[in-house]
Amino acid sequence: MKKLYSVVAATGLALALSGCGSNTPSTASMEKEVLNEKKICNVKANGIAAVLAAAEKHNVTAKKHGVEFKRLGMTNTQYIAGAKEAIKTGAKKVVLLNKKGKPTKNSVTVFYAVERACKFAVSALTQEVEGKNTWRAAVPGDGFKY
Amino acid sequence: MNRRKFLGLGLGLGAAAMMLPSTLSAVNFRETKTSAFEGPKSHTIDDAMTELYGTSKTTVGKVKLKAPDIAENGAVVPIHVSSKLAGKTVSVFQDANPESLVAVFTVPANGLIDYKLRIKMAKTGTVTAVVQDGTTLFSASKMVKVTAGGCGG
Amino acid sequence: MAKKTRIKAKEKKGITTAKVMANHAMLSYDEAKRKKTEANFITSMIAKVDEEIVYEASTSQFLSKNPFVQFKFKGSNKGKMLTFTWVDKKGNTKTDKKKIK
Amino acid sequence: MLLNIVKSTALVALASCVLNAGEFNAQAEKDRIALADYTVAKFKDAEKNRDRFFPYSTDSELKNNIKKDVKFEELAMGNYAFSIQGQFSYNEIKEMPPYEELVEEGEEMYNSNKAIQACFPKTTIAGDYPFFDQTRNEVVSLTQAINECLVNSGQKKWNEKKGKMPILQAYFAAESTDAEKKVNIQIPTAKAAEAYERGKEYYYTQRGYLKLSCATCHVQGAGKRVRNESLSQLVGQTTHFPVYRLKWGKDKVANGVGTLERRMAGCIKDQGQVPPKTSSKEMKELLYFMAYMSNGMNVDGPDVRK
Repeated sequence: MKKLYSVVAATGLALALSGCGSNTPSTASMEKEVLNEKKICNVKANGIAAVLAAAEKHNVTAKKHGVEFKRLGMTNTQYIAGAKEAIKTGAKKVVLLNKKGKPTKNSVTVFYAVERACKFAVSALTQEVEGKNTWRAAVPGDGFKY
Repeated sequence: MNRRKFLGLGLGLGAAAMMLPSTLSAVNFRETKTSAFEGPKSHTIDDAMTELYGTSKTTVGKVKLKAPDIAENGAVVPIHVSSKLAGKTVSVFQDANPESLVAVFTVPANGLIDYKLRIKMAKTGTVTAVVQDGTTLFSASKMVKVTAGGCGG
Repeated sequence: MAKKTRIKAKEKKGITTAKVMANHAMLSYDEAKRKKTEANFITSMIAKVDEEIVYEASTSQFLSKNPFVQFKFKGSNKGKMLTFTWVDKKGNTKTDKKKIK
Repeated sequence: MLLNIVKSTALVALASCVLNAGEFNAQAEKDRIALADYTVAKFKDAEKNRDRFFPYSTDSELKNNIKKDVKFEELAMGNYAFSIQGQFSYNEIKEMPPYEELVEEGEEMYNSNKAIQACFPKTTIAGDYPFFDQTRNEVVSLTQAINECLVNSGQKKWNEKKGKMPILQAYFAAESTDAEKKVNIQIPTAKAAEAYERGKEYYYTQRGYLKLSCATCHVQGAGKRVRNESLSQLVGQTTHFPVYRLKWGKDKVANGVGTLERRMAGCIKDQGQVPPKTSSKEMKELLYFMAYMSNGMNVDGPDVRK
């Protein structure tokens, strides 16, 4: 694995050096801020309101970048909206929706929904950054060896 | 086997035999053997077979049944029954649906026992094909696995 | 109005192979209940060449939607007309023809 | 060691850079060949090469369900190329495929729509899309082209995933298949090569809460199983669209056929991400990359899948 990374790094470096712009992973756009999912999304430490706010903030970015998460037909936006609604009405549970946006029989606790929405939003972004460095490792004829 | 059923079988056979030369009218098993298709004794292969033929005793062999091990889709399971027997009727059963009889073919004078059809199976089950040759029933069975099919949207 | 039945019939070395796909929803009792309509499915299929029956089947609700069947028979040749008729539970019937190739 | 790697990759990079100047598809062609080689090697003999390619598959699976010596041309059949089980059902269904009447419907649609005829005088165009429009400097998909044509002639847009859109495309595909057309994707400019690269990155980047990339399943994972599904390979994945899926057509035959975009959206959803919009840049460039990977293969749409 280490070797793989060095190959990737070397390729990136080589391409950067060679000035062959078209297929260089743009190092400049690589994320500045490092998000820590465990810290940001810790509901016990930060409280529901703060975590929900973080979820919303990061999910907006994720949406803008086209990497918003979706699970079983329910987008993270819907998750956040559901959690907000539950907090407003004082409900203990967030009802899960199906792919048509209709409520299903399943529900999760508000605590869980908020934490998940936050984790989804944050890891969508961290994964995006990580992916920029690792994707070439899966390309046959490039980083992928078999 | 009780006497009434035995008579019923005799009648059914007689009727089929009589119908064959006359090519104008057909044997409708749904009318003559409604109970084998629907009704209290149509749920298991054995029961339905007994309703249809009077017995569920079959000799395994001489019948070729082709069906997938794993169905691509439970709504479309291709079945192929063939046999070199000079049988008069061919029937197809399965035990994955509420009732078990799928179809009964009457083999016409010039017909060959080489039938393909596509059936629905609600779950994993066994498909059985029976060829009636004289008073003997020959059969073949095959298990078909049905799973919810296909990834993605 | 039921749509046309698709028929392909080919003769080779004295044996005619016919492939037929009828256009029918084949609603079983369970499916009908779910859709809140009445069950209806083809109960009988007959194919003839020159008034001679070459295929005959009594069928149930468990044939696939738009059921496909294939059968083989002897004693026909190219150019003859294959007629295929189905009847469903409600008594609707549909007959279509195709020349044997 | 590291120095060696840097040196050699620098050389390769320089070489490909030089090529890039003249032939904009050089990198893509290199990728395509490497992918084809990989896929063919994988399905050469699954049982023998299990350590290399199928470490998690069971004995019986490798022995009874994965064909040996799958040819390159066969790869267009998707998972039916190697799955013995799947191939059986597939061949049966192909005897009277459910999409035939839809192709006829598509033909009528074409013949009765003057605007569409004017925009697409040639019907054998399935392998040429998506193409890179040099004046607009963007990838144009067939779906997009049809809808633009409709809008320009004052008609209403069609649904991009199902209904009329794939039915008309099915007619184009059938005509192309009959004419034995091959997939023919061009990369004419540097901008086109960039679009291709972006599509490639999208395909190979992990996404969604499952942290899967398209490649996890369809390059490295091709031939393996997810639950009961045999995963298809990237090579040949776009040749048979629009596709009739048994799953889609369960309730209504006309719903059974869908565009490539419809399929892709479903696939990205399965990765656990909100899929990009049907005619978005991301989607079109992704398709552009995928179609290029099938370059030179026969167009064989419409086809039937699970």
